[in-house]
Amino acid sequence: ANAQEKVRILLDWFVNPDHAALVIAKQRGLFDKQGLDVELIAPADPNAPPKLVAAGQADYALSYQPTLQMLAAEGLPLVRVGVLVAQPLNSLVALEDSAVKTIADFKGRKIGFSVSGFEEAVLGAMLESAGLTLKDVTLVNVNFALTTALMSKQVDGVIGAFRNFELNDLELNKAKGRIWLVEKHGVPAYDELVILAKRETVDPARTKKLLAALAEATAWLTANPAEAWASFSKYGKDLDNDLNRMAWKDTVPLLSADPAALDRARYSTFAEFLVKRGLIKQAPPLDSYLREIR
Amino acid sequence: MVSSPALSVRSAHIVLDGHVVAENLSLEFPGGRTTCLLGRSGVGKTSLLRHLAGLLPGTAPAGPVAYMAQRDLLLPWLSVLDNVRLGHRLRGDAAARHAAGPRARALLAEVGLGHHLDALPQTLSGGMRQRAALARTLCEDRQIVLMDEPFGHLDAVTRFDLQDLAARLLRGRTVVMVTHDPLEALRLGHEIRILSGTPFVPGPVIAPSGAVPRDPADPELLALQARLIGELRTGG
Amino acid sequence: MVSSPALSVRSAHIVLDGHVVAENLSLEFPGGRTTCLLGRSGVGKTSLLRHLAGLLPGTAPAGPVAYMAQRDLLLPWLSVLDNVRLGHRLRGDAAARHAAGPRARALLAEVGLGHHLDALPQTLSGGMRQRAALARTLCEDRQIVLMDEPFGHLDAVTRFDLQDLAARLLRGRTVVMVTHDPLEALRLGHEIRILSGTPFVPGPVIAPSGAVPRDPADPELLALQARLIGELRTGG
Amino acid sequence: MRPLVTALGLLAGWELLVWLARLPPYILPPPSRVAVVLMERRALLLEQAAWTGAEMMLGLALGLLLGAALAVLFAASAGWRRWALPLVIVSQAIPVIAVAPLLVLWLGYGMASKVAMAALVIFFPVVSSLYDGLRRTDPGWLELARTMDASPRAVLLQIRLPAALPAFASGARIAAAVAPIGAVIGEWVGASAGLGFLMTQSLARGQTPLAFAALFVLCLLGLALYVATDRLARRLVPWQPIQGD
Amino acid sequence: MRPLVTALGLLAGWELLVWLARLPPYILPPPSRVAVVLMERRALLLEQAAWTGAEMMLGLALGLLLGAALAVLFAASAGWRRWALPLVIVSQAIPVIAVAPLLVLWLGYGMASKVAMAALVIFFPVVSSLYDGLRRTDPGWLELARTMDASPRAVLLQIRLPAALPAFASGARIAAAVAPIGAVIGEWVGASAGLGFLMTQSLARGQTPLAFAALFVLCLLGLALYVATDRLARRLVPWQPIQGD
Ligand SMILES: Nc1ncnc2c1ncn2[C@@H]1O[C@H](COP(=O)(O)OP(=O)(O)OP(=O)(O)O)[C@@H](O)[C@H]1O
Ligand SMILES: Nc1ncnc2c1ncn2[C@@H]1O[C@H](COP(=O)(O)OP(=O)(O)OP(=O)(O)O)[C@@H](O)[C@H]1O
Ligand SMILES: [Mg+2]
Ligand SMILES: [Mg+2]
Repeated sequence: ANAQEKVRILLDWFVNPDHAALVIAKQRGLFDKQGLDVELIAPADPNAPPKLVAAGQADYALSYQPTLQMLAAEGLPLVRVGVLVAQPLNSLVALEDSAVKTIADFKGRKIGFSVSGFEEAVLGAMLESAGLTLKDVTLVNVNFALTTALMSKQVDGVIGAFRNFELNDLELNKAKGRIWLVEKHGVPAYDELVILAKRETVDPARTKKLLAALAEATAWLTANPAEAWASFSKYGKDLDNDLNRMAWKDTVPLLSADPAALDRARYSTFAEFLVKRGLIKQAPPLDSYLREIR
Repeated sequence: MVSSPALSVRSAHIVLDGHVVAENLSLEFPGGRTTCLLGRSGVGKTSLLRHLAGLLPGTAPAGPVAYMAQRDLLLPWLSVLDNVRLGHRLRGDAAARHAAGPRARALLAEVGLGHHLDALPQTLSGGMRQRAALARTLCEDRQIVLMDEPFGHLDAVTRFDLQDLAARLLRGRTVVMVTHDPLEALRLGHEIRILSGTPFVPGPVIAPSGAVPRDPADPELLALQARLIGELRTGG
Repeated sequence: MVSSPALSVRSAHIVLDGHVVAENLSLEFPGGRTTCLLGRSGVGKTSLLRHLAGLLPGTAPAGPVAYMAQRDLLLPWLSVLDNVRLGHRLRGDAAARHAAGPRARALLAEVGLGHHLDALPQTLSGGMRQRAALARTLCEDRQIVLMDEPFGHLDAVTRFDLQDLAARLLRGRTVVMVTHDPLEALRLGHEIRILSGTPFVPGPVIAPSGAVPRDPADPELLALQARLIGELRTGG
Repeated sequence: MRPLVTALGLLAGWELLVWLARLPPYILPPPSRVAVVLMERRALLLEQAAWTGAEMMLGLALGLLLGAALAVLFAASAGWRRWALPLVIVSQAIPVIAVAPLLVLWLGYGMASKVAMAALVIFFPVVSSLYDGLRRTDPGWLELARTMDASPRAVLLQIRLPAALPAFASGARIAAAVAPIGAVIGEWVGASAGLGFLMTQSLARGQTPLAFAALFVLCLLGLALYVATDRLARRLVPWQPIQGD
Repeated sequence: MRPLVTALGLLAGWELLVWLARLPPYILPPPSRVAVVLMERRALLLEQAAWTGAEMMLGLALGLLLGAALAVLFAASAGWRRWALPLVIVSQAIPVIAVAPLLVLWLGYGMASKVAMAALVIFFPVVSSLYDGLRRTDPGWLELARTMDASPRAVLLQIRLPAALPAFASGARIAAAVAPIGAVIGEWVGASAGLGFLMTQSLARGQTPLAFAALFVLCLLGLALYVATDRLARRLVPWQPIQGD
């Protein structure tokens, strides 16, 4: 191959099935085919990647739509150029055998979260959909130990659980979860996993190639989930485990078939939601942080 | 009064980090009397004293001893008075500690530190520190008293006075005292032993006549002093 | 040879933590000669020496001095030889340090430590440590030498020999030596000063006749010794 | 006066660094910007600082106490030392996220678990330094005590411990300096308040200046605690000459 | 032999704790279960351990060096002390998440940023202890050096520094004990390998036994580093008598 263009992508979190398209594209040489030499870097802190991209320390970062909109409101020079999961994964989860049967049952109880910056907004909306407010519950930061906190009954529910992961995690630990999807309970739908780049230096040509490779990878892995899993599970250390295997099944259908797609309405609606919930003062113009590259 | 025990060393080996200080050493220190040890620097006087005090590995003291080391070993965080009462503090008997107060004060007054009861040791001169250590040793009130150059940092007059004090307070006790001053040995010692050689051997018992403390101007003592110095020189 | 400077103290105040040791003190130490300081324990001898050495706040030494303190101050991580060469090591002149080697060895041999060059100080007896400190002081080869009880931990014979050594090596230098032994002062001192009182005042100059080191058996010295002890007693 | 000059100098250095390295504010905001946030959000910051400050002080107090007790225990008993010393060393290698669930299980989400976590970070320098100090007593003193028929307990408490106070002071200084991070780490365990929590949250929301304002307050707290500890530590060892300032 | 007995005893204690407190394995797995994972995943664990071990050793080496240099600098110059000491103290209050982007900005994603972070945690006990030690030189020695016309530099290097080596050893021991957590914290800065990384990942994904297997290996590394440092530290101060063991 001739000179490959180096591309550095910061993941939002450790490699997991959410990153299937990236990993498969890399493994099947789809990036190479586009002339890209892609490096995937996993951080332990999901908040750092967007900043590092804004500071020019990587070409792309994976992040979440609410995060992007908050960062944009804070003036970070970021633009969304693509999407990997075009629907919320976030959910509110309780143990099935607990006293909590409906959201209203959370009144006076503890809900755990892992700091993402927007848990109050999401949870607040969900509680209000059931006639409660944030004041009716106690919020506890349990960090990444969502399932542990839930199973050890230290909290009655957790927000920020990914429907494709935490439920499986519970199941593996012989517990069953009751789940409330955020978009069904007062939270507008949003893109869970988006691809960000730096506004000033975003390279449309390269991004186009990247997105093309991702689209091709997604198409292939959706068509050949078993073969794709066999390949994916060999990508990194310790990927081949029960949780990832179960999550893989649940994740593949959620992956966005068209990574270049952009639903602007979704962003304006969600921006209004964030303003209403007091997380941002003012919605920044959509064009300042959204870019559709076809 | 309890009669003070004799001390005896039987076929002892004193070895420090491979350096043989004494080999197959046998030595008697009569009970209730003061024995002065003389010897060239480095011959092993301190080592012998530590052996008697049970401070060397594998040794145990013959009974409760008061040990005054070559260094004063005052604790810098305790006042002079508390340093003198240290033994009583350490043994932790509240009554004894309480009773030791007046005794310690009296001793400090006698060694000339009556006005420095509350001073910290760092504010004392070398000789004052030594006097405090002496008071501490005497305050222990033990039947066996081992002293390593107890008057080394004192001027001639203070030394003379404190020799008297020690002779008075230590009467009837078993005392082993290392000194570098032959005249001091002659003033205070019922018996005098000169250590010499490597490994050292103790010389014969020298026992000046008369009660201690003797008058240093006594011609017998002066004659003996010359003999001691001669033996030190040839033995060393 | 450089002539050694005289030392003079002019209207000095020596105050330690509020304790007035000397007030408005004026004192001369003749150049090239040895002055011995006597005085009761705690009178201020060490303080005066520290004043001369420029170690008290607000003082500076009259010139390069060699100072031998009451404690031996050997560095535990240096061998005896390196302790003796310490001054040269600290001044960091590689040539001087190199040259100091033979000198230090010779001095150590003279003080009887020729076989302990590589020993660490902790393995020495008290007297051996003092001899090492003496060798260190003499190795400095300074025109002004201040010594605080330099022979206090030595037996009579070693002391006598080292007095001779010091007298020989310090000839022609300005030496101020604190001692507790009147006879030692009489052997070594061109001049003798007795300090007494609080704050202390120096007594008149006592200058025995004859060259140092003097013979201690000299009747004049013995008579002077009695006088010194008498003055110490009344002054103290 | 002088600390103020130093502080201003350091702030100037920070501003300069931001300038020279052309750091964007979302990576390292300049102090001028942080100052604005400090003023605007002072109520919030004060409230969180009170929380974290309380954790720091409690953690430090607990850490000093626990550290001193353990060091004395180790010095007193070879048995304890053999079993517990490795445990104490290993305790330093354990990241919060591994023990957080355990702590929460035992101590709940209240302040107790945070203080416990902070104390876990803080106590080690104290144990280590003090235990080190307790092992280095002048042998002369120990021999003296032996001839005085002192019980091991009396020797430990009346000789070895006072002699080791400079070492304890040294450990206490380190402990005071790590107390802030101890408290912040503690806030990883189910906190909903405190400067550490505020920092995490504002970083997640891209409010870097607010995060650094919180960090600034945390540093002030840390410095104050350090200076106070240093003063007290010196007073603990009045007999020991200290060179320099 | 004896360390082995201690280790087995501690493991037994751990098993007992799990039993008595009826801890579920996702909170604290019993050692028996961790042992199985240790065996099964030994290749993975060894690989990660090599990574973290390297970070620890580099971090410790850098921390000791930096710490010693700073302490000497502080002892040498009041100016440096005034400006840099507050900075050094404040540096201990800074959580990783606040500086991670900065570190990556300056040092990239490689090992450098992780080692730098680890060194930041490790160097402080060394500076603090050694500086403390450098301030506590026997005044008698300093006076002796003064009469010998020693330059401040010579006094510092030939008297104060050797005299402060016990304090340095004390600091180095603390540093060695916190080296593992330093390395783990370093792995927060964009790592893709290492025991800390493995631990966070497995904890977040419910694989508690694997996380504890990694933690176990980390503790072993920590203990080994501590023991090695302790040995070396003792050899550094051969003239000082140490009581106990
Ligand atoms: N740091 C200090 N604070 C207060 N007083 C002090 C301090 N150091 C010394 N002194 C006092 O100063 C006086 C003189 O002390 P100095 O050491 O000069 O005596 P000296 O003549 O050398 O005695 P010695 O023969 O016992 O060594 C003593 O009374 C002592 O108590
Ligand atoms: N730790 C040690 N290691 C090796 N040798 C030692 C040790 N301690 C003492 N020695 C040696 O033992 C010998 C006797 O020492 P000791 O202290 O008993 O002498 P001393 O007669 O008291 O001398 P001084 O009159 O000088 O105090 C000395 O030659 C000394 O070098
Ligand atoms: Mg001796
Ligand atoms: Mg003196």
